[in-house]
Amino acid sequence: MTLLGSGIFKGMAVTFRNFVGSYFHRERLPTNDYSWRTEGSLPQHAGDYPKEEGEQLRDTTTVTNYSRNFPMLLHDGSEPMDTIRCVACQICERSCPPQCIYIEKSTEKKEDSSGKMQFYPATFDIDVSVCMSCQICVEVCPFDAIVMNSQFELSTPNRFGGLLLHQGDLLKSNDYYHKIHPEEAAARDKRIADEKTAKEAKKKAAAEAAKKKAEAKAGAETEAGDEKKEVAE
Amino acid sequence: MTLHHYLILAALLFCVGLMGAFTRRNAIVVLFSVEIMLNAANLNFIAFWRYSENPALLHGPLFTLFAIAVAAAEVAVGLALMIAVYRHFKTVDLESMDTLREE
Amino acid sequence: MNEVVAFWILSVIAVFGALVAVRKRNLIHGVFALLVFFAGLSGLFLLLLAEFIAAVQVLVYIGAVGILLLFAIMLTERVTGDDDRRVTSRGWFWGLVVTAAVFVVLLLPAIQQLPPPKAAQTIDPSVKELGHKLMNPYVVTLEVLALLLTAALIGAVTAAQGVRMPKEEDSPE
Amino acid sequence: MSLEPLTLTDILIATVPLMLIFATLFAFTTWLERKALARIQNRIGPNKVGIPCTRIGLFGLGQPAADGIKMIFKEDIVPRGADRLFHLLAPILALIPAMLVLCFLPLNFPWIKNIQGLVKPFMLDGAVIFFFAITGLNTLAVFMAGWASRNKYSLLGGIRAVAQMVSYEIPLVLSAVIVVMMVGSLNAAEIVKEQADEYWFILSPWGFTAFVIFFIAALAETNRSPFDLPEAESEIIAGYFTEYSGFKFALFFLGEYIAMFAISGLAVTLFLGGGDGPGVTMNPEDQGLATEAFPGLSAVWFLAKIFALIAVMIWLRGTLPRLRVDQLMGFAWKFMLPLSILNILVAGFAWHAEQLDNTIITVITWVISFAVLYGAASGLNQLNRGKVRPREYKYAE
Repeated sequence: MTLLGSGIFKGMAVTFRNFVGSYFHRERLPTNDYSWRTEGSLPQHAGDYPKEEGEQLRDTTTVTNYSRNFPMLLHDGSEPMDTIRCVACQICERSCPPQCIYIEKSTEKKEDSSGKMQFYPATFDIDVSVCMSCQICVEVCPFDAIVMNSQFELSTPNRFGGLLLHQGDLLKSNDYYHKIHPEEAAARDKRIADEKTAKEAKKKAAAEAAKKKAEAKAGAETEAGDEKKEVAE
Repeated sequence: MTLHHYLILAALLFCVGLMGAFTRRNAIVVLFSVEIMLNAANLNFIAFWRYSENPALLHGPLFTLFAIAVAAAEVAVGLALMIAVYRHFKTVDLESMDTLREE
Repeated sequence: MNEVVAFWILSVIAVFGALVAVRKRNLIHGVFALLVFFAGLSGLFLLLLAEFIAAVQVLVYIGAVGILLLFAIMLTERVTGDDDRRVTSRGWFWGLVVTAAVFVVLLLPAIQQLPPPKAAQTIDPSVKELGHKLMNPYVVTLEVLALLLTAALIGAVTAAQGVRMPKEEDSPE
Repeated sequence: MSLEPLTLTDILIATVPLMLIFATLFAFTTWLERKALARIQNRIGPNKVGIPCTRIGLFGLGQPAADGIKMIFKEDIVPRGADRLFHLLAPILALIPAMLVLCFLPLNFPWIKNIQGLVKPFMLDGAVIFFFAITGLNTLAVFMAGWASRNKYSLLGGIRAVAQMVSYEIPLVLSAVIVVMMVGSLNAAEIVKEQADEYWFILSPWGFTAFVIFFIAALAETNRSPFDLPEAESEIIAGYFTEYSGFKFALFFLGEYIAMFAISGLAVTLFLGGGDGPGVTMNPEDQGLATEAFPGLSAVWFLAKIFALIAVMIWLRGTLPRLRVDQLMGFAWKFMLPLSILNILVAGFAWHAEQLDNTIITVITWVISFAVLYGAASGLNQLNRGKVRPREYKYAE
């Protein structure tokens, strides 16, 4: 049995680490204090809010990798819709507490990045004016398709629908994810790769035991696994 | 200050309570009035004790303590009854609770 | 000098509070006026050097009874506390007459029969002495009081709980 | 004891510095709280307002003054349909009891040495009872504010506050009873003296249990996080002060922080030895006042201990999420109340064991009482467990 109240002390230790750390590691501070910086190094649009409809500030280079704001969708390649990880299973839509996610499933399947036939989201909208950044969608996603973005300057001149992010706004490459949250992305990719190799090993063992079409299948999947590892590195 | 000042004040407070109990229809206000009367009595106890021959016996404060405890119990039970009555009659108006009266 | 001023201020507060409490139409205002009355009385107890009783008065009457009354009003009347029906009872005239009579009867002995007022003695009532008294000669009273309070607690819960609805009538959530 | 020798000068000397000191500390604490919370959340916190008309930030120490000026000049809005009188009285009623109870803290400021007995209320025989009595008035102010605003959220906040404060007042008083039992007096100065002579009560098993219960109940009494349900902004906007703005809001704010000081001060008095510390000797002859290395040292110790408790409160606010209403009530009635009643029993046995004045018996008593209390706490914890499960994901896996 654990010590009574130890959970509270654990939490207090975490907050205390944050408290002390914020004095010694300036990169922990996600606050965007423009007054720290000289005139030239301000982000391009700082203090200059969007004038045209649909235009949004998209500078995320100044936040730290401890910052999380709203969800984004991951894809693996250069052509977003071909390599989208989301298969429109709608788990995130149903577990979202404020119900800010809207998904429409595609009618036909399409090849995903590993060459498997999958459904894909025909529409994927997140209303960030409703989203409360709880990360439950990230936790429930079995495909690692939705993660948190740190983009924060989302102001828009359009009150109606301006904060409704569509698929095009949400889709970000895995490389971008590595750029904004390096540690988390590396851990996630490692886990995906591990799971994949474990699955393969299991499948291989099963296939060898059955002695059925072992070579072709194993060959195809090892290739895919290698690709995955390259991305992780 | 003399004992008489306190006694007259207590009598006045008691009569205010009595007036409330006689002239209001709402059962909760009648309960207020009973509380006022009890407190006036407590004031008398303390005043008599203060001006008594032998205050070291502490009769006044002891009796007042017991009176306060009993009054607290009375309020609790009284209000619980009132809630039960309200649930039954949908009112706490004393004059509409007349089901025992002959028609 | 201090004592006289304090006495008059506190007695005006107490009488005013009591009058407002019994005559105010809005019940919640009435409760707060009642609390003003209790506070004034507590001040008078302090003036009579019964400091422990004054503290208990604040603790029990203002802290507990006041809250209880507020809750009872919110549970029985409307939340606003307004009483828009006729508030004065049918027998109000005879009530006032009886009240006046009682007042006169109470005052007559107070004025006539009591010995002439003495100078107030300086007394030192210690809470410790009160505790010893409660534990030694009055311990049976104290125990009976504890029993009474427990009985009142159980009685209040049973009375306020009302009749429990049968299981079938519970609406399925 | 009588009122007669009391003069206005005595009263002013006793009260005005107390109010000024605590109002200043209030301003400082708001700044401290905002800074500490910001740092806990990896932010910077207020850092701009310093000396006016210069760019000197002074770590944002000017922020409380700026906030105060803003509050005073803001429009005072009273909603239509609100009870105007009660709407005005509620913040005043919230502040007065909080200010009043400060007098019952045994703070040995040098300037109160020579004034009359009655303006040192902590020398009263029933000081601790008075403290609890007056603290209870805060509940009424909260209810009044909630009711007078004529707003559903305010009323909900008010009712939540009343239910919470009434429930947590019981463990609060019961845990203070232990100290009163051990000392045999309700006099705050005597409680401090006893601790200076023997040991601080927090260092004994029953005293520690009582202190933890007291501290948790104090958090609930002052509506501090994680028990800040009456003002839970994500559920009921701002609870009972939703409809307050400008100076009335500032009064509420001030009252809340002063209440925090007061209740921490009582915790310091009861469990942490009051103004006791290195360089201070509690002097029984001098009406429980202290002999100090330099004047005011014991008051400094006292305030330092208060600030330590306030710092823990802020730290907890940065750490713990808000409780649910049923968890809050369950915790008070099913965990704190049985534990504090058992604690009174244990403390009673321990007192009798200490009267024997035998070191071995004392040590055995301490060990046994520690085991009993810890076992009881764990047992109650186990009994109350099982209702709350970790979050389940309905559709995943």
